[in-house]
Amino acid sequence: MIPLEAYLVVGALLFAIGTYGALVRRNAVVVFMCVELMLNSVNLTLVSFADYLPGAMGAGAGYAILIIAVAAAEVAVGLAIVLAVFRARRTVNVDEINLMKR
Amino acid sequence: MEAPLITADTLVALIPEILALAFIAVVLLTEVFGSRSPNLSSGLAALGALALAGSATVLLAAGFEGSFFGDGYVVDGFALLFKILVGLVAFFSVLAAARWSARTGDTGEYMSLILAVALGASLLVSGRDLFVIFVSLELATIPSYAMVAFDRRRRESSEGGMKYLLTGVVASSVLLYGLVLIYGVTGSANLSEVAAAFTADLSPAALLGLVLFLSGVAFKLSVVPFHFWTPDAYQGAPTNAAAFLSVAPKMATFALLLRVLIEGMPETAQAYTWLFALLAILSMFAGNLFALRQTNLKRMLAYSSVAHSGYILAAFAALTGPALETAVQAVIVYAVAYAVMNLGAFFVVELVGEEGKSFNGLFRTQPALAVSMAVFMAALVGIPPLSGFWGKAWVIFATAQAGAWVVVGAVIINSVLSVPYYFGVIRSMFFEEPAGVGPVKDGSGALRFSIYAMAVFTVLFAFILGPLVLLAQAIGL
Amino acid sequence: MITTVAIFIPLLGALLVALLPDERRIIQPVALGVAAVPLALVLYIYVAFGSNLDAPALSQSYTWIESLGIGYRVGLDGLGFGMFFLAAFLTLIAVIAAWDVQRNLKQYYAILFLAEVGMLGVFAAQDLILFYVFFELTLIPMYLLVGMWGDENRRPAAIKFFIYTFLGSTIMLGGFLTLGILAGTFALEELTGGGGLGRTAQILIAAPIIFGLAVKVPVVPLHSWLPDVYLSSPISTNVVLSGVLPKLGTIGILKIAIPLLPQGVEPYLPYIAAFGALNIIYGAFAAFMQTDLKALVAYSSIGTLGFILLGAASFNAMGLNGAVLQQVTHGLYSALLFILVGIIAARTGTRRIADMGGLALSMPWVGGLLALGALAAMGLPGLAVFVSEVMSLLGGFDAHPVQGTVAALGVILSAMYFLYMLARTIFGPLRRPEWQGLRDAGPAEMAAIVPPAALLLILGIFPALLVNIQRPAVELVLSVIGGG
Amino acid sequence: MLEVLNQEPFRFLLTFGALIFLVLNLAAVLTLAERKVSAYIQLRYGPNRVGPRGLLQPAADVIKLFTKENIPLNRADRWVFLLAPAFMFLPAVAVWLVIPFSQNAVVADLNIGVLFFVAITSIGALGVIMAGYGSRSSYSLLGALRGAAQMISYEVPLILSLLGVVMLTGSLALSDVVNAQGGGFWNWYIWPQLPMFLIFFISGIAEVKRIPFDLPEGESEIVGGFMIEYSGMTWALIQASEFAMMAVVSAVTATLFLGGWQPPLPFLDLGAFNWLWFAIKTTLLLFVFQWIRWSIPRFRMDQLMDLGWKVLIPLTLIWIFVTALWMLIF
Amino acid sequence: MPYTALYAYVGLSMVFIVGFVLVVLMVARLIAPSRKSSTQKGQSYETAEAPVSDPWRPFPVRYYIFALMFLIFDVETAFLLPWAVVYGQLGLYGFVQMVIFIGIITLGLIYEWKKGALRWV
Repeated sequence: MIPLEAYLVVGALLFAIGTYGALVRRNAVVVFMCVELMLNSVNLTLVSFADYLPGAMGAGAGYAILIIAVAAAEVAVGLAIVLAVFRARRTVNVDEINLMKR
Repeated sequence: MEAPLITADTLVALIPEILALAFIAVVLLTEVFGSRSPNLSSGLAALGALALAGSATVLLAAGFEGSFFGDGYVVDGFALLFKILVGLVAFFSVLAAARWSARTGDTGEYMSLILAVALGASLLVSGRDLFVIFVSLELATIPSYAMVAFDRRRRESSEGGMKYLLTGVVASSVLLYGLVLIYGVTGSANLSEVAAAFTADLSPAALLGLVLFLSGVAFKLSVVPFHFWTPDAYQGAPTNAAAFLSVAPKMATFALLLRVLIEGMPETAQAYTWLFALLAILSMFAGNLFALRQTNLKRMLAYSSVAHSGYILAAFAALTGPALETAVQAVIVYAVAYAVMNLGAFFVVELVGEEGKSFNGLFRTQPALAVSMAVFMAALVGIPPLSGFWGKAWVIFATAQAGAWVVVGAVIINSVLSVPYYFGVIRSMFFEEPAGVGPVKDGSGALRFSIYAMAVFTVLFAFILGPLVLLAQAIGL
Repeated sequence: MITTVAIFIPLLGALLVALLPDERRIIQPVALGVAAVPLALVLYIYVAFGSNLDAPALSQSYTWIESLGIGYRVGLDGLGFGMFFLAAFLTLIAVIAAWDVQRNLKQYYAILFLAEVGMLGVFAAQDLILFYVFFELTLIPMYLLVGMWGDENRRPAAIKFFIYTFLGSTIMLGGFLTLGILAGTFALEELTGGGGLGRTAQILIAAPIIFGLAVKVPVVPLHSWLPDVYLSSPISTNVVLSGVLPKLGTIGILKIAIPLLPQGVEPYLPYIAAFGALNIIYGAFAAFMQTDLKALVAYSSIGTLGFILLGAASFNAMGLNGAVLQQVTHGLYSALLFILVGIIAARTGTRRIADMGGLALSMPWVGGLLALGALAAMGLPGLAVFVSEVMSLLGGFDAHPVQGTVAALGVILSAMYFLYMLARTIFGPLRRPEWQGLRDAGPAEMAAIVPPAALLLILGIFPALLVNIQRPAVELVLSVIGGG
Repeated sequence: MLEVLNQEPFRFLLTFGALIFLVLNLAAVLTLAERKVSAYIQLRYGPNRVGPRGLLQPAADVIKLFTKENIPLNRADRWVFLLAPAFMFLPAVAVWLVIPFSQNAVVADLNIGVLFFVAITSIGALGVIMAGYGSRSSYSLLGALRGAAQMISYEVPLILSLLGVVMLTGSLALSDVVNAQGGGFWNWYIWPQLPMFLIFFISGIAEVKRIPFDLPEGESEIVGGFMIEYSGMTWALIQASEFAMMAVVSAVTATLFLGGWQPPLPFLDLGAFNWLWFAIKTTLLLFVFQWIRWSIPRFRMDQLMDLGWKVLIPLTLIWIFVTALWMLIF
Repeated sequence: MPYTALYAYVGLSMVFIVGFVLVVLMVARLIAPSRKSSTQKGQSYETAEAPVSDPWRPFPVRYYIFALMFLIFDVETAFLLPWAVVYGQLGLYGFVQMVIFIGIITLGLIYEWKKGALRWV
């Protein structure tokens, strides 16, 4: 049996990679993908907790579906906004989007 | 098979939310089926917001209480109070947005977004389960991205929306990771069981969870150092969206934070009051100092909202022992006070324009509007007897009771620090010569009604205060 | 109940005025009527309850937030009554003296009445929070009055005024809240004597309160907002600004700092007295240096306020009585002088002392009353200021001999510059021939300048009219502080 | 000797090899069948030169394709381009893992078989997008976009139409689904779920991009679409996976709605040879695939989308409701 | 077999399938003829015309719209699948839940339909 810590470490690593990507990458769509990575690493952590914790039968998996749904909603709204920006500016590079910098 | 989770009581408990949901559907469907009359849509949305607030009031008056869905969703006085507030804020925002959204041609959509945020906020204040909290927080947040980016005619809008979105989703993930860690450490998502595991002495995992959770919440509250999205998002957003978003979700998030800290981790909260004090002080100073150099009113109000989040957060530094009750009162009082004055200020900006110079000589062209704006500005500074003063006074009461003198000092210094930029607006309105003819009057009836209503609430806040504090005492936590 | 009515009548007046058409001949009578009501009520109170200000008809107490001991508590006492009267009186004078307000008269009156609410409220408040609320309520109206109707220098002056006084009052609020929270109530009555706080706590709390009030007075190193504002304001704003506003600070010292924190204030007394003496000396010297008539009056006003501090710091019956009375008399003479300076400046088109001379020839009434006011200001016996100054000085000398001596020196200095000023302005030959035909004060102007002058005379001859009414309150304070 | 084969890892390798063999043969046979059936529908002979009646034609094809050059592209994204066939091939094989061929004859009887089918099938869409994007050619990209839009659109009714069966069975394991349909053809789910069966089958056709839903390839307009740039063995693999996917959809349809290996009447139970029933049903469905292909013209893109979103999805939603109500009452 | 082993089995199979494809491609590379590539030969096919622009361009919005709608409905099915499995045991409670859930989704579908999002322009 794989110990719980293994899952947690993988989850934490994925989360760290996702966070790093989300903070460093300049392309909005890539940032989104990094966020998805973060959310899925959370899901991994959650599901492994749910599997290993006593008395949490199945509940964790249910939460995971909720999180997937939330992630989908975020992406749905997010892509629409990114698209709107692209149509206006022909770019999705976060650095170039600076109409309001003072 | 255990007993079904839905009983008649559950349905009663959910009446405000069910009504809000029903109105969202009705607003959307009337737009696509019926006549595309913007007035009808906004009227229905206003009715929906009122229904939310009204049903919550009825429940509160009837003394309805209980916890549902396996103790994951709780309806108590505290939650109901915030539901009422959120509903009312939504109501006035809908009125204020009516004129603008009619011009976009998508009134129904915009209105349903407002209602959706209100729905999320109203679910949020009832959450006692980590994941209920997360889902309702997202329900309050995701439509707000769309609200910010709603104005297709201004490029700033979609840009602000995108910045808000990109930072917002990262923050949500961080918050979620925190929640999951808390869940993992405790073994349960229920706050009352979380409390058992969260003592003053935290394991590293629990501490990490707490820090991540607080970071996410701090982002939603635009507290330093997670405030950087605020100015761009607010400046880009349609003004009424900025007004609504700077109030309703924040209120609910503060309520959530109170509930999580008091019910879920009382001992930990006491041990970490210094953290809240630090964040509060940083937010106040950062908000006020950055606001000083803004010429765009929306941007200024955005930084001001950072500062005000700091003031409210200052009350969290008093979540200990004897000051706890006052601290809860302070959060409630400040939230309401901030709601009325900030909504009012944003509404005036909506009507007059966001550039500082459009306010020049407003007192000459539209005295009533100028006086209202002056009232809001003075209230934001904290001049008695306007609403902002009472908010600050309560925060000081709480922090002084807790002995956090540094925080008291910071609140006082910041009140003075904020004078120049708020009074800059008053100066342009009263002392400068009018630049043009002043804002267009037609079609602004509902908006003006909201402005004057907010002005009246701000001025007469002292009379709201007594009942509010009594209520806060009665419901406790 | 009468007190409450008197306080809030101007609020209704403000609304009423704001709704009227903006024409001087409609607005001014209405405003006069509005301003007369509180004054009439005060006079009625004086006649009916003069001997017993504790009468239940005058006070009102309504608990508001029970857990924190905040309430709406108003009532008149001897310490505040004189100023309560003066606030109502000077507002009426200010309404009359608004002839140089050229535009937006109705807004001017509305804002003035708003300020009056705050001023009346401060002198009647019997609750710390309420005191603070009224204290700050004057702030925005005064800011607007200066900023909208002042001269070309008004904008920086107004914001300077606001920031200074707001800083002071906010710091004071910190002290108030701390006091109230530690004592568990904000009612002045229950807090008297320290509200059960120890000496150290009192000392710590007294510091921010005294500092905040000192900005409002203003005490000399904190005074730099004052000349700018005074010089920029229109006449009738000056009346209120110099006659009533500084007393918001002094009443705080007399009514709040001393009785509520007797042990806390005590260590600061020598310094308060010293700053009082500093005010007197500095005011005199600075006035001496001025070439602008209005500035001279402004600095003299700073100087005369020093006597209040000196008297208050004496902690004895003589000094406290003097200080309480000095508030009223200072208000009367400074209001009188500012109006006269305004009239002279309007007639001659200048405020430079060097350009004037012999004005009494063409304007006997104006010149004569200017002389009366100046003589009153320097403390000529027979005029009201003499009584209060001498009492403050004697009391102060008793408690703090060094500071008292320095202050006495100031009296001589003030006599010098006032006489110098009179000699250059109203006496002597006419400096410019075209001033031959200057009109003397008209009926409206007479209505504004004669009543304060008359009061100066009356109170100079019968100081007991006010001293009698304030004595019981002063004795109460003395019993709290344990002084003789 | 045989017992060794029954132990890991031999057992695994054996099954795996058998599976690959099955799939490749299916694909090969289906290419021939395609041409023969079309020929008979159009009253022609079809391939009849290689071997008796052209039966060896697939072998000849394989040899030909193996010896054809895989033309490298200048601008293509090489790895995406090469991995795309693998991603298309993957679902065509992997789904067979969970399909019960006969009683207890299932390679890996996952408890979420239905979900596995759905999840693995959607990988195919990924392969299509990778192929289109990796080729860096206008036609490819257009085809891939169409393919993606079509496959995701029809994925929704595909899954929704499964729900009725899942509700009736109360399990996601395919073996449970088959077992629940035992005892005669009147117990098959095709009867209570007839609309769902049709929707599932139609969506299945769309999923495998067959005529009338072959817009991603659209030979007459975009000349092969996403696979325009493929040649030689890479092209052969894509073709093979498409034919194998057709078989997969037929097999799953047979399993879910036609009772899988269950005999139509109780007395026709063949015991260990029940897989014959399964094979017959699958073959019949495969024939229907061919039949439709040569009978119906291609849809236009907007018609395709309308059919999916405005007809199939509402219908499935309604039928789920009906099924739920039915189960509640009876 | 325990279910973890089953999944391991399936996972391993999937790796092998991809591996198989790659092996086949490698074998084909060994067998198939390979001539020196020329620029002409490596050009992408554009009905015998020389390609003028890079095909990696932004594509029409309608694809995004359908992708977004798919996302929503796909997640909806993620909720419906577990519900469907246990529906038999839930009774009326499950029915009401489903009606609410599907009702809301249907409203969304109707809204999209009426709003024109389902039109392939």
